[in-house]
Amino acid sequence: MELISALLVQMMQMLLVLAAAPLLTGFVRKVKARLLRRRGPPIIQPYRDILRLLKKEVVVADNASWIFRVAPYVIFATTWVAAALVPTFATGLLFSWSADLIAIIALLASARFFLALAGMDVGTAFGGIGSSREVMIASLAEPAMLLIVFTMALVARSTQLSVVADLFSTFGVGLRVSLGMALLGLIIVAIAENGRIPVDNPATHLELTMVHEAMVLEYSGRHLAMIELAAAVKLLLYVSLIGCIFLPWTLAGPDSPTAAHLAGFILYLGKLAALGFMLAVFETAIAKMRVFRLPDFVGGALMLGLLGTLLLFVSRSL
Amino acid sequence: MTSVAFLMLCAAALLGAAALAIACARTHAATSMVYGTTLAITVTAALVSIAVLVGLAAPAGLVLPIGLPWTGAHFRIDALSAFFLAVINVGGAAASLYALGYGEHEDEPHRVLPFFPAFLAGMNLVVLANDAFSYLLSWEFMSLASWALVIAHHHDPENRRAGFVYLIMAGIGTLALLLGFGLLAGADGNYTFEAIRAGTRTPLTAAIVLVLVLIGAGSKAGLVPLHAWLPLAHPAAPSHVSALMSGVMTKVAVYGFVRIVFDLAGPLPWWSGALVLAVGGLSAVLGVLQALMQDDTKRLLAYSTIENIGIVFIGLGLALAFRTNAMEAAAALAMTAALLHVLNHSLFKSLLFFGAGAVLVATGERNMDRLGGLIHRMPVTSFLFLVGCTAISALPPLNGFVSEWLTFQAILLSPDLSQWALKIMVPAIGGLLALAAALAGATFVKMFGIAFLGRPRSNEAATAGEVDRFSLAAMVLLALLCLITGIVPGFFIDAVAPITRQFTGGALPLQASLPWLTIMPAATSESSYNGLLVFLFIAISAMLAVWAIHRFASHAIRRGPAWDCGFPDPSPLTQYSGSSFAQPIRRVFLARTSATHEEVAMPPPGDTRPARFSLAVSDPVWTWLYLPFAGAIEFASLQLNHLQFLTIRRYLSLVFFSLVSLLLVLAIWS
Amino acid sequence: MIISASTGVIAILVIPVVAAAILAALPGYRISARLNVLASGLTFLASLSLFFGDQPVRGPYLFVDDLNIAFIVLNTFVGFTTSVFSASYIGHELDSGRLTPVYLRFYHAMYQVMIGGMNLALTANNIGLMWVGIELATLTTVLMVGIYRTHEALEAAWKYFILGSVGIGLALFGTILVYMAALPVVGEGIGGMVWTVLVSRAAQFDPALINVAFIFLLLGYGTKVGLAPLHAWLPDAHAEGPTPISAVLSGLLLNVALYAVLRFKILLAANPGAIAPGPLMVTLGLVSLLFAAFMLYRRRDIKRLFAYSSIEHMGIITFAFGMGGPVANFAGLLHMAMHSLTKSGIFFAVGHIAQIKGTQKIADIRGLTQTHPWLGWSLVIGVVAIAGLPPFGVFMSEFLVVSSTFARQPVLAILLVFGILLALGALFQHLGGLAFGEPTGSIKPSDASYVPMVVHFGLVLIAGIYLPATLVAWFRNVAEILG
Amino acid sequence: MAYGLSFDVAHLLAGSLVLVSFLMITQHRLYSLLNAFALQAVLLSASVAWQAYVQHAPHLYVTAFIALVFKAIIVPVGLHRIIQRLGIHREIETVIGSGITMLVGMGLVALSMTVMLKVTPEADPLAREDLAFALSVVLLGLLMMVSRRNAVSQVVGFMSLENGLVLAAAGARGMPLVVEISVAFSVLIAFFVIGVFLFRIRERFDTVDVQALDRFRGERR
Repeated sequence: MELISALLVQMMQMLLVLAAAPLLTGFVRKVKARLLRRRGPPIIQPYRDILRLLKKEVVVADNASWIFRVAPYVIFATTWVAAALVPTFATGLLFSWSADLIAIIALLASARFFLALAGMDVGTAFGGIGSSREVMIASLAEPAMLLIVFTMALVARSTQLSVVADLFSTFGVGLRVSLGMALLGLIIVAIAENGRIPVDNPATHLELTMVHEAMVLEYSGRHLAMIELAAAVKLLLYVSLIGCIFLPWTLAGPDSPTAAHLAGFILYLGKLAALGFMLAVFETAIAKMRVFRLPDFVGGALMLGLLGTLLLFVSRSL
Repeated sequence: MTSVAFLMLCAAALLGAAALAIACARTHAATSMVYGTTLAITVTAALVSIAVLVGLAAPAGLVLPIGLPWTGAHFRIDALSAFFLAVINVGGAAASLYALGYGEHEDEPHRVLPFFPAFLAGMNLVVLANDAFSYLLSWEFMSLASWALVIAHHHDPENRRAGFVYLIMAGIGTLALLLGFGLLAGADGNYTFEAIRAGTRTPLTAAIVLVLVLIGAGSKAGLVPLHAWLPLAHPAAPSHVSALMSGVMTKVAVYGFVRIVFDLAGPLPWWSGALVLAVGGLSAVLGVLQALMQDDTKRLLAYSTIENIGIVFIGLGLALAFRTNAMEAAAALAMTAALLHVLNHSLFKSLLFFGAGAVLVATGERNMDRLGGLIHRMPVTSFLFLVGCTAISALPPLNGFVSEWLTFQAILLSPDLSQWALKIMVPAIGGLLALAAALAGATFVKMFGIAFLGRPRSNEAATAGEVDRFSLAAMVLLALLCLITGIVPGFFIDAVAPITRQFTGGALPLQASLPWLTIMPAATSESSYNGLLVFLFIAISAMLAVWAIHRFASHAIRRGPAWDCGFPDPSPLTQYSGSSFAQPIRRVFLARTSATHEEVAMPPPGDTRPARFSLAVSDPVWTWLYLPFAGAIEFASLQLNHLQFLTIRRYLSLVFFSLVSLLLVLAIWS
Repeated sequence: MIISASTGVIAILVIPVVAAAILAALPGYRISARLNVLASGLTFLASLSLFFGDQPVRGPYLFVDDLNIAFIVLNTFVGFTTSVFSASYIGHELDSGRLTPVYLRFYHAMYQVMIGGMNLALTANNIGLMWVGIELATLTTVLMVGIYRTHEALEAAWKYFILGSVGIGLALFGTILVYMAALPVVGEGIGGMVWTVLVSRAAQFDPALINVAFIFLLLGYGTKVGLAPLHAWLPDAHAEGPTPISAVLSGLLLNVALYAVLRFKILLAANPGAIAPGPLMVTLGLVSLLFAAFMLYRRRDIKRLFAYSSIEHMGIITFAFGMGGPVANFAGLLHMAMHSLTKSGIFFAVGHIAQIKGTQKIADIRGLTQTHPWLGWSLVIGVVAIAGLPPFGVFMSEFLVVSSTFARQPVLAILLVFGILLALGALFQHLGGLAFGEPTGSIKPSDASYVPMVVHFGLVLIAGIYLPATLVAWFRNVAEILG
Repeated sequence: MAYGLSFDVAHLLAGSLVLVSFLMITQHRLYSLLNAFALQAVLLSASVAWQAYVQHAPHLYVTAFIALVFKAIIVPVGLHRIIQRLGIHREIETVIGSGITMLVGMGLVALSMTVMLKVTPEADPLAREDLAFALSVVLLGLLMMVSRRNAVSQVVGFMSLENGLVLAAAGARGMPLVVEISVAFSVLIAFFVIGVFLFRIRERFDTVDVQALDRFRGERR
């Protein structure tokens, strides 16, 4: 019985992220449009896109290999699993201990690995551009992310997200400079990883500036749907990651009543909305960067992560 | 018969195989015969050593009346040597299996066959040796055999140069170790390890020994800045030997480091750990950066070896730091991470070198920019190579991730260290490690993407064919091992527990007892990772997605020309090349260093010549360390050389002056 | 034992003399070459009889103790193998017309005289006699170095002769000084020159006098050892003479001269008031090692190359004996034996190579392992062995020298290691071209016998892995004698 | 003083040998050099003969005789011949100025004195003085060899070096093998002279070109 309910919660979680992801994307788009005084597409537009794509047949380049066709599913699966391991509305999920924060980062890294490979598979110039830029950004974003993880893990003495969230939800941690830096860094990383402005513009196909779009240029039909969905899930993942680490108080504990779960669920949606709104505002307020200015931007996250880790010792010794 | 005696027999048998190879190197059946023999021997040796490791066979010692007189040759097998013997012999077995096919393509087999078994024997003996003399003898014998293999293709002057540099560095290493042992053994020459262990020495002495060993073992393992020979020598050898050198011989060096520093040297000052950490971190990042810049497949792999050795030494440095602070559990964790990475790297690096060798056989090319599209021509090799790339890029659920995860977990225990320098340093090293991991990912995206994906850039690549069964079998074996180590790491962690118990006083909690084969670094920490579940999750959800889509949505497929924003260019040269792929990272990380030199020859307007872009990537260590030194020696020899061309009268005056000066000394002294 | 030690001593002195006389008279090189081999072989057997000989010989002129047995056995053995090599070598020289039968007759006679001279120097209990023996050997080698009568050969011989005779003079003066020092203690007459007597009474000698004496002896005999800066004759003498003589020079004469130095070192060590001989020898040794190591890089003549490597190794050996102590002395002896075997073996190979290629220029010899696997790989093995890499004997001795020194004198050990490393680099730099790469020059197969070469390298290999216990015990006695 | 006279005479002779060595160093012309050397040989034989008389060692007379005949007569005459053959009789061939040579010579003598006089006086004084002189003669001979370019004068230098040796040997009372040694050295010197004959084309050591050899070996760079 216990196991069943736990399993149920886990399943709900997985389906939830899957369901909520396009919604978040749509929501952000909508808000951006509004801020630009456009009406913009309806919030559920992403669902429509994905469904339409699923219905279409796929056109695969002549010399595309099996990598090209397998990659979308791998990307989707890894991203999904990663997202499923981030506590959204409840901690201590059934399988949460099977992978910690480092593993989640690594899962996203493998998604990126295959995406980059897929970009190079057809052997077009644009695929190469996209992949090489993607790995460049990643080579800065990943270490930054790990250093941020250190900052939090050194406080929580664990890299297990549920544990971190539980600890942070009790005010025992208190306010720390380094955690602030971690938050800032995490936001930057999230922007970079999800290819949002100023790092990349998901809404453009202007060849020389695009990164993510350049890699998926050859994709169509259900493959493209998978990738779009994965992208949406990834955005959701980061948002809920920020949510569960820095606004953990609404999370339901492992053995809390169903009501708590329900409350957590509602509040979770609230969190998504708030953070999505902030993201939209940020994106409209800022301009796209040149590719080779990016290192300064993402490198900033790296610095913040390192600084946060080091300041941790200072603040501890106080 | 004791385990050690049996393993000595295996080594002797390998030497016998070498003699056999000399005898019949030029006959037709030689190749299959020799490699078959080595395969059989290494497999048995691997089984025995694994048996010792898991405790089925007892550790034992053996003294032979050879070697250094009045000391004799001591050999011993304990958990540590058993572990490394397993690594060596598994790698050796894989290499032999691979060479059963690969070796057939050898032009001058008589330059490879005799030395291959000798090389294996040398590595086995190093790990078995239990006194300084036998250790150094086997060590240098190993270097010598591998040197002969490096210059097996001696017609290429590059290979001869590589062999020369390699031998010099090997000599430096051996002599550094020799000095270290001299310090350990003391004036009255107690060269047996037991005697050295029994001897007492100050932490400073031990630290000097550590530095000497860092030079000695580090030069063999390829630690920065002693790595310069490695990217020259490893690719020069035949591929199965490259795999052994990169995957296994560097591990023998690691063994030497662990044996001397953790076992023999005695108590060390706390900063020794910091030293090792610094060297390790440096090697990890510089190694992978250089790797990313390479366009030669095998050289890229060699540089990535430097990176992985750096990771191993980060683990060892952590273990040292924790041990000097009497944190047994943490030290055990760090050491476990290092040892596990030793195993993993030996697996996937061999796999990758085999792949590179297969490509070499199929296309005769080592330069990526003349490859491409091989995934169509050699599907199996490409798949296995992809497995290797995923593993070495530390991506779950494969094995590379496990050891790096453990290393990170060890780093997270650093706040309990008592020295501030270490407290501050270790997370920074962690950052370097993360950077190295990310760059490794980039490196192998580049390697696989350029060499195997895309469109063929040369005729050879376009007409390549799949390689023989033996090569594939060897690669399949290693790929499977990579997967197994990745999804059930618990067993391997438990296997190395006796080693950590012996050298750090602690050990990880018994992993096999944890539910669902999870691994947990320390009883206290609540972090955990479960490779099996992650693997299953990914598999299931991918299946689910595929099933759902093919069930409910369309599964129609149409082949068409590449879209490429509407401007597809037929020429495969418009694809990204290796150097262009690396260009963004080059600009980010190396733009201000002297390591890279780009130049663009842009023709004037109206000129129809194409613009030419040329790029030179140099290893800074060469320009800043090696060349000046060589120059100094050159200069000195040039100056002294004038003494060869004096007249007899001048020589007489030399005699005269030495006589007078000696008499003067006498007049002044006594 | 059939023949006792004393008869053995007589034998190793008489056989060469008789053989020399016969060979001088004998026409036809085939027979004389065989006889040469035979005589050397007999001498070797006789020296073995010394090894097994029961009662030690202690005459006023001749005597035998463990120290010189070590040298005698080694010398006569290398002399024997070299004679075998030279038998297969000179035939070719005769065919190529570089030597005429007359000169060959002279050559063989001189060869025996030289062996006899060395044996005399080694068995002499009388320092005057020792001097005579060494000078005899030197002069004969001078003649043999000049035997080709080419411009260069004569130049080399002349150089060797001048420097050699100055060395002779200095050594003699030292000998006289020793006698003078002994005079007040031992009294007039022969007693003042008998080494055993001297060493027993050395404590009462006048320190100042034997100090001066040792300096003269060190320089005088050091010239023959080829220690820098007294080495000048050595490279040319090796390069210009017939290769068997190069082998003999490196393998034997240097050892004999070193033996003389050691004898007097013991004498000096026996006197408390005298200066310590160690530092002098260590300094000379290190200077020679480093100097030779640097010189190796710019050599373009293969025989000169290995001549300089002989200087280097003599430096190491002198260094080891200078350090003293049981381990270092043991290492020194071992190193000396290994160097003699290896270096003469290398010269055997080089001789055949030079004959096949018709040149001694390193630049003109390429890719030997491909055209002449036996010669090429033997050369590789020889260089590997001489560079001090395992599993060959030189490695063991260098292991002992370095490790024992580092515990006592770290700085010296580091200098030593540096020198060894330099030499290794230089040797392999040249080897890379010699043995590998695209072959150049004549590729005609060589009909020479590789037996001596193989035997030498085989022995060195065995010694590197396993030293018989008796040999070890015996070497340790000698190390004790050397103090 | 039991042997006061003998001591003084020996002393005188030995000292004059040193003086003649100085004389030789400063000679510029070969002929005068040869004459000086002949004088030294005569003095040597005299002192050896005196030692023979003092030590009652008849065999030393042989040495003295050899010195007289061989060194004082045969060799100088032979060298005269060579010089005439080569037509180098009026060449000045010192490497360094005679003044400096003198100074160096002084220094050498001083050195040998200081080294030898450390010997405890208990030792036989005659031997001590003799050795001091012999050592200085040896060193001066060596100095001559290194300070002259001409083969002939180098031979002469070597011979005066060897004179010093014989002086020392004769001074050592009851030393065996003295005669043999002097004979052996005479043979050496004969070699020398013959060598100079052989090399008459390149009569100078400085131009006795070892460079030729190096050029031949291609090691000249």
